[in-house]
Amino acid sequence: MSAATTPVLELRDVSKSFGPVVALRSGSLAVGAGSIHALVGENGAGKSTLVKVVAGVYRRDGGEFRLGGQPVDFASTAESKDAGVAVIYQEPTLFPDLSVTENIFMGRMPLGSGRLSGRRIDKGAMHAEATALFQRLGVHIDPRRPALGLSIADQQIIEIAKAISLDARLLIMDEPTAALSGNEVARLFAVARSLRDEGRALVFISHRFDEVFELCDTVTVMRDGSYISTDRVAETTESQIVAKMVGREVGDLFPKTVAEIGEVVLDVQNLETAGEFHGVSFQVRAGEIVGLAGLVGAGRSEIARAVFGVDAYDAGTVTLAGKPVPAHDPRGAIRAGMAFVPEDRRQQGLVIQGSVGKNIASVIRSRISKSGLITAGSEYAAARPWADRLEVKTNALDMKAATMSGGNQQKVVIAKWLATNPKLLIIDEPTRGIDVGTKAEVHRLLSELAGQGLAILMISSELPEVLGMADRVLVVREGQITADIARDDATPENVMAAATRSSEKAS
Amino acid sequence: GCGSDDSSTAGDSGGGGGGGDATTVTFLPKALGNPYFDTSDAGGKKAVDEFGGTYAEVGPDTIGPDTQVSFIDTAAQQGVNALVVSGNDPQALCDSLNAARDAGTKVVTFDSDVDPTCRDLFINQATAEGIAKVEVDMIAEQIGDSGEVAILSAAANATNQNAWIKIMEQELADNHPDIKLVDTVYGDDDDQTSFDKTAALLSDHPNLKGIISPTTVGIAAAARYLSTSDAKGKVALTGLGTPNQMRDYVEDGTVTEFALWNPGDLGYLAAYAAKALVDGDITGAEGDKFTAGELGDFEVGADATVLLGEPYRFNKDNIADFDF
Amino acid sequence: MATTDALEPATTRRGYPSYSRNVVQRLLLNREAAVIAALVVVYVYSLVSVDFFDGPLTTYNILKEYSPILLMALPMTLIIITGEIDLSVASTLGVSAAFCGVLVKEHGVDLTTAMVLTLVLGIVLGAVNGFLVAYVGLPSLAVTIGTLALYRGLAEGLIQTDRIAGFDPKWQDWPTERIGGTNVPQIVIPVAILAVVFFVLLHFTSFGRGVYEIGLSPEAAHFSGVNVARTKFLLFVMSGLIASLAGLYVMLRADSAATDTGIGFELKVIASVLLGGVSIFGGRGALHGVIAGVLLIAVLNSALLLSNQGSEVIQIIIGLLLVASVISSSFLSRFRELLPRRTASTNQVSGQKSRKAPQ
Amino acid sequence: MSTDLLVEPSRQSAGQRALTTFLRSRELSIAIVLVLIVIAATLKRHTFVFSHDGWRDTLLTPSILLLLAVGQMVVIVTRNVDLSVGSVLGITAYATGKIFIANPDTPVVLVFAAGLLIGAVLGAMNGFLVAFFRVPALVVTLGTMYAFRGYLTHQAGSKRIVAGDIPANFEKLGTQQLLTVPVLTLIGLAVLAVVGYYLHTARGGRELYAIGSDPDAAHLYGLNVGRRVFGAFVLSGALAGLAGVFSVARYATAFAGTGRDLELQAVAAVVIGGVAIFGGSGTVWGAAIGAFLLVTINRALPILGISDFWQGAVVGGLIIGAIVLDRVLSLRRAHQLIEARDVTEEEG
Ligand SMILES: Nc1ncnc2c1ncn2[C@@H]1O[C@H](COP(=O)(O)OP(=O)(O)OP(=O)(O)O)[C@@H](O)[C@H]1O
Ligand SMILES: Nc1ncnc2c1ncn2[C@@H]1O[C@H](COP(=O)(O)OP(=O)(O)OP(=O)(O)O)[C@@H](O)[C@H]1O
Ligand SMILES: [Mg+2]
Ligand SMILES: [Mg+2]
Repeated sequence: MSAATTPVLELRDVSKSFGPVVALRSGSLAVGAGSIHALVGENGAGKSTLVKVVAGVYRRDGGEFRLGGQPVDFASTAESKDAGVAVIYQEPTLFPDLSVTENIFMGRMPLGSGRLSGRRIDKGAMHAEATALFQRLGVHIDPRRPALGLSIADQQIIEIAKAISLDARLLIMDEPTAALSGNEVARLFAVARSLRDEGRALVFISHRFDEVFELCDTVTVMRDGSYISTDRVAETTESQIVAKMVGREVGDLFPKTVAEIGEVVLDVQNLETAGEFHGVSFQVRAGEIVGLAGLVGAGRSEIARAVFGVDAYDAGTVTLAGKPVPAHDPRGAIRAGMAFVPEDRRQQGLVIQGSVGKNIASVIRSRISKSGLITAGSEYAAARPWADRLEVKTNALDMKAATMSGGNQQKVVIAKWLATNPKLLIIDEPTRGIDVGTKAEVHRLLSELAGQGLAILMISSELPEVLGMADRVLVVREGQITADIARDDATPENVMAAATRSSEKAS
Repeated sequence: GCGSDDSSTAGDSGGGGGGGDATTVTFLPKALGNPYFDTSDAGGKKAVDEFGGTYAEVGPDTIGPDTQVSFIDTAAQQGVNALVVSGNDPQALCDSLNAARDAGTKVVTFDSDVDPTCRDLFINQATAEGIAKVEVDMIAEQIGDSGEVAILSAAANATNQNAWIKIMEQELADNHPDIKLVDTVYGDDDDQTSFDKTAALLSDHPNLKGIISPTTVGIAAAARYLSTSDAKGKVALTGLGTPNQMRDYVEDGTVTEFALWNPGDLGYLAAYAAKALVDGDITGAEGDKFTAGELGDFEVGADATVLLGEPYRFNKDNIADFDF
Repeated sequence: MATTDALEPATTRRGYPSYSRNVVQRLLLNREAAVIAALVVVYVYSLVSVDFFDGPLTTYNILKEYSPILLMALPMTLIIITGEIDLSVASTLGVSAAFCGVLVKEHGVDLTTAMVLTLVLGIVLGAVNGFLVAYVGLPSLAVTIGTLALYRGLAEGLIQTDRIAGFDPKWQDWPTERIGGTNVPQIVIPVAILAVVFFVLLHFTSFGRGVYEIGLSPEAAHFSGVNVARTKFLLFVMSGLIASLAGLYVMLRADSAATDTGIGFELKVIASVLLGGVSIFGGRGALHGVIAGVLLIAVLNSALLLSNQGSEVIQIIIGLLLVASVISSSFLSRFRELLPRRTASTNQVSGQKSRKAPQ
Repeated sequence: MSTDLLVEPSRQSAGQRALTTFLRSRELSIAIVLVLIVIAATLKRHTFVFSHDGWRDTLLTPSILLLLAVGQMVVIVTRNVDLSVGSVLGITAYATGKIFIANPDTPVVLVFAAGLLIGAVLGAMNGFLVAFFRVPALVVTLGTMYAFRGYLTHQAGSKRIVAGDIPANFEKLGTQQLLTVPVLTLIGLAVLAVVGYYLHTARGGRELYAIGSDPDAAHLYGLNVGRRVFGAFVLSGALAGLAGVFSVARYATAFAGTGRDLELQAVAAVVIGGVAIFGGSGTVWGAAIGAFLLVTINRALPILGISDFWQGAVVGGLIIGAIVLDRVLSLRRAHQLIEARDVTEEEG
């Protein structure tokens, strides 16, 4: 196509920082009409930030941003919409109280024609169009039900429907398939191809290379917030891309020192929570790293949360080092010797507006308080060695955690839990959204801890991480453990197969 | 609070200046925004100006047992010569009033008395018996001395109200056997509450013949409701009211007759009594005599009380002559 | 390296400083300091230029009148720091006075016993709020608007037309008698003790740390083992208890209990807490700031009354101070703000989950 | 699997759907309570409804709180709150009186317009502070509640608007009836209908719900949150202003204390009406019924033999009951919705 001469979207050396956190150093991207462009990079590489700059969610700090050749600068997402940019954000953002249809058309609901109904929303037309969209995506969702209570997958589909319905010239999809099952993915791809053939420009972000190679024609790699390379998919290989993403050979990224496996530390039997997971039984032994793999939304975090007791569960037992752990009682779990580094650092792992020192000391207060009294001094004193141990980068312990980079925040969370001297460490997405350097440190630390006989339950959506770190891989699908694979037998293929519905659909 | 009038003079030592030679008299009504007290305090100001004292009016914007306390305390701090109070609560103010008296301030109560042990003098607008009797007489005349009547009072814990009501009950029982007091409701001296309570009274007691409201806010609100209701003319309304608030309703026939003393005179007398106390002409002992400007001579009666006179009846024929 | 025991903290290699700012900055550059400064300025100004403010009665009256507000502000501070609110304190105060009065005057209970029973009532009323908010998970704003009406209604039902007065002088005089020759009423003794207790509780105990964490991020607090529900429950119980204590004081001070005792106090209390630098979104504030906030309002009130200003001027000033305080802090936080969206709303996102006051 | 007709356009007809949603609606539950109370009171004393005054008061007395509740609901649905409405009402009520004193034959229409305007301006102050400075509405409107009230007291002092100041034609308006329905009530219901229709069918209306449902998502959607919130406060103020004019027409008096404590009643009415205090859900119909219930229960209790000393307690209990009911219903609903999701997935 001639349009290919001037790219629809063109970014050069775009940067964006949040305080000290440099999310995007120099992001560059050029997408032509009639093409599907893959954007890949590790967690925290800056992909979503780049997307949000294009969408007008964030104002870029520097760099050039052209749309259809024209320099643009969006102050709000409304402006980007008007300019013909549609975005599927990584995290679904829906209005729980509003109907599915209203969620799709919010801000641009079709108005009735005619004098009287001129300012009136044409609900009929709206529902009809929503229905048509779901037809096209091949899913059952009642357009009239509220978004409240939808699964992550359904939420993701609604985001997709919303973006498609804009019929924009540029469609950006940030990990749209993360929570989708095989046939849902297939339909999404079908729609994407038809859009490409209509001459739209598409950007596709995913951590799954098979999808990238199946769908896209061009691939841009990012690392640590910077542009690395752009190649035609046909002319590159998975290993080349991975090498560029990681910036070194894959081998030395996961320094797993094999520790000798000891006694059973965690014993979970028939754990069940209606609607989340059921019949979950597994054990973790001293010195063992057990990986929980699966799709986003599979329920791994829910399982972890139930085991640690932040969520209640309906049935089952949790035993730690032979002693039963009280249900729905994090304090009890901590006393029993559990530590839990949750998935969402900003909301769950840290009091993000609290100081680094107080965060580190937050779980061991009872220990450091003298005759019931506690002072900032004693907290900082207790926190200091652990900050040292993990080499947290901060210029003082009273700095807000919010001012730190993702990686350092993760270190603070880990420090806070190591300070409790636990028997079992549950760690959910240990390296999500942190830079490569820190990532390696975290991995080294984990295997080191295992080496000293700590039992570790690691949840990760990153196959390489699971395969690299785990002595044993448990695969979770729709709230059930569908496979238990030893380190040596684990391959991307059999783990992915156990994790996705597609396999059983095929059979 | 002060009306916008004297807030202009605020900043200079206003009602303060206890040190100066001019007698400083501060009026403290139950609450601001009540035209009855507007008039009485105006009377007080008139008197204070006559004898060349310094007048101030302060007061809370809501009625409550201790909403007046901070104003009494302040007056004590300012060391005003005399404080003229209409008490919201006979007990709640005592500590503050006594503190003020210890600080050398003479305390005169008017309209609504406090515990005699914590004031120097009470200016009684009319004897409780006199007030109760005139109200009962009026309602009896208006309803032909038989039928159901109800009382619309102020706050449920307003001392003078409750005292009058007690005597009215007695008076009805003794001299008006055919009149039945069926209900007493409390409008808290708030227009809307009184208004809605009146509505409730009428719907609760279908054959109600008359309403007595011994409070100026209450009677005005009740009149307002009656004037727009079917009961207009059928249900008699009387009590204590000010001519300006009631004029419309007397003229349109909602109300035939109501009573009140002249609140202006009451404030006027209170101011002169305060002056007399400050100058040491009287101590509050029974039999003490003093002259209250144009009102003439008065004598202190039992338990340090001075009586203004008998309540005055207002009706179509004379209401035009009054403006307060 | 790998041999060092990871479960043992390393011996300090790079000693982290505890504080990024020096002592002076830390002590002076915050809301609390600003409020205290304002208090001092207003006080000094009044001393020199308001007639009679330097008189002996000023201190006495201020303390006598504002003790109840000060009392109720103590637990209210903690409650607002957790992101909740208690609008029912004044009604609790009212019903406590009524309850005690009725016990003494109509059931002949002796005053001491009656007061103990009243404090128990306060605990119960607080527990009702606490249960509905902490365990049923209802928004405290709505719940305590309900109990605001309910408790006041109970007071009216209890007392009706009675006017309860004439309590045993030995109790009745105690709170307002002066300590020695000073101008300080004795009620200040319990108030001061409680102030210290709450100050320690909030600033020097694990419980207090939990209070702040709940305000900043209920989820994170829950994830690190803070018992969010129990903490909130206890706070509302304290609020009820203290409010009924304040009720007893008001009753004794006035030597009377009436249906409208303490009406409207709740907003005064909340206003002074917010003036004291506590964020309505929770997570921020300190008790000394709040105490200064209460005293600031008290001193302003006294000074304005002494210069014969009406209560309306005080209202206007309180109102403007409130608005100014939030606007200033919103400016500050907008400059300091690191996140693209203001924390305020990110706190709010989870709607029902985060039971914060509407922004 | 087949591509065609994956989404059944819903098994029910529009009519059925409307009916079921109506029958399930939270509003119906309190509407029933309201009706029961009226019936009970009427059985005890037929004049409660079946008399000229009774019928008129049943409709007329709630009209003022109705206006406040409607405005308050629009603010609350955006996850804000307006505590200044009582003071705004007081100011416009007193201003109305002043206007008549200045010129007794001011056309009534003008007076209503003035009330609306003054209210809108005061509301705009709140809206500006909340929307522009992004400061918590609870604090701002608490502040303006004091400030406005203080300003009024300063203006009015102890002066009072009395019946004599109000021209007869305007006084009559307070009780005038059209086919037995009081005019003020008709105006109130008209406002209710317009606002309800807007919230339900206009883009702006749905955006107000969206903002209350998730402010951050609203920003991500590019909705103009500030403008909408500002608008909500202006409306709330304007309606409070209108209510001020109403109150003079009905009570023929106004002073510094007029409208005190109404703000909490308005919020209470909205909460009783099933509007979530954190926005996003609820209807203005519910708020209106809540207002009627709150007022009517006060009129009915004495007739039902409950001494009016206990009315406050009953009202308080009512509010608590309403919130608890909401929690129960919403939990049930959330459960049903998750079920519904699973069902559709089985079909897949
Ligand atoms: N609002 C924010 N405030 C502070 N730091 C942020 C914010 N958003 C992102 N970051 C940081 O910026 C970096 C890049 O984040 P981003 O989400 O763009 O990575 P990503 O490539 O999308 O990762 P993923 O593949 O996990 O989605 C991360 O270190 C993240 O912690
Ligand atoms: N119905 C839902 N509505 C909103 N958020 C949800 C819902 N279900 C799950 N989530 C959130 O989405 C994320 C992924 O879901 P979940 O944790 O259940 O699966 P997972 O296997 O742990 O996936 P991951 O760990 O990769 O997030 C989690 O943060 C979870 O809290
Ligand atoms: Mg991303
Ligand atoms: Mg997870």
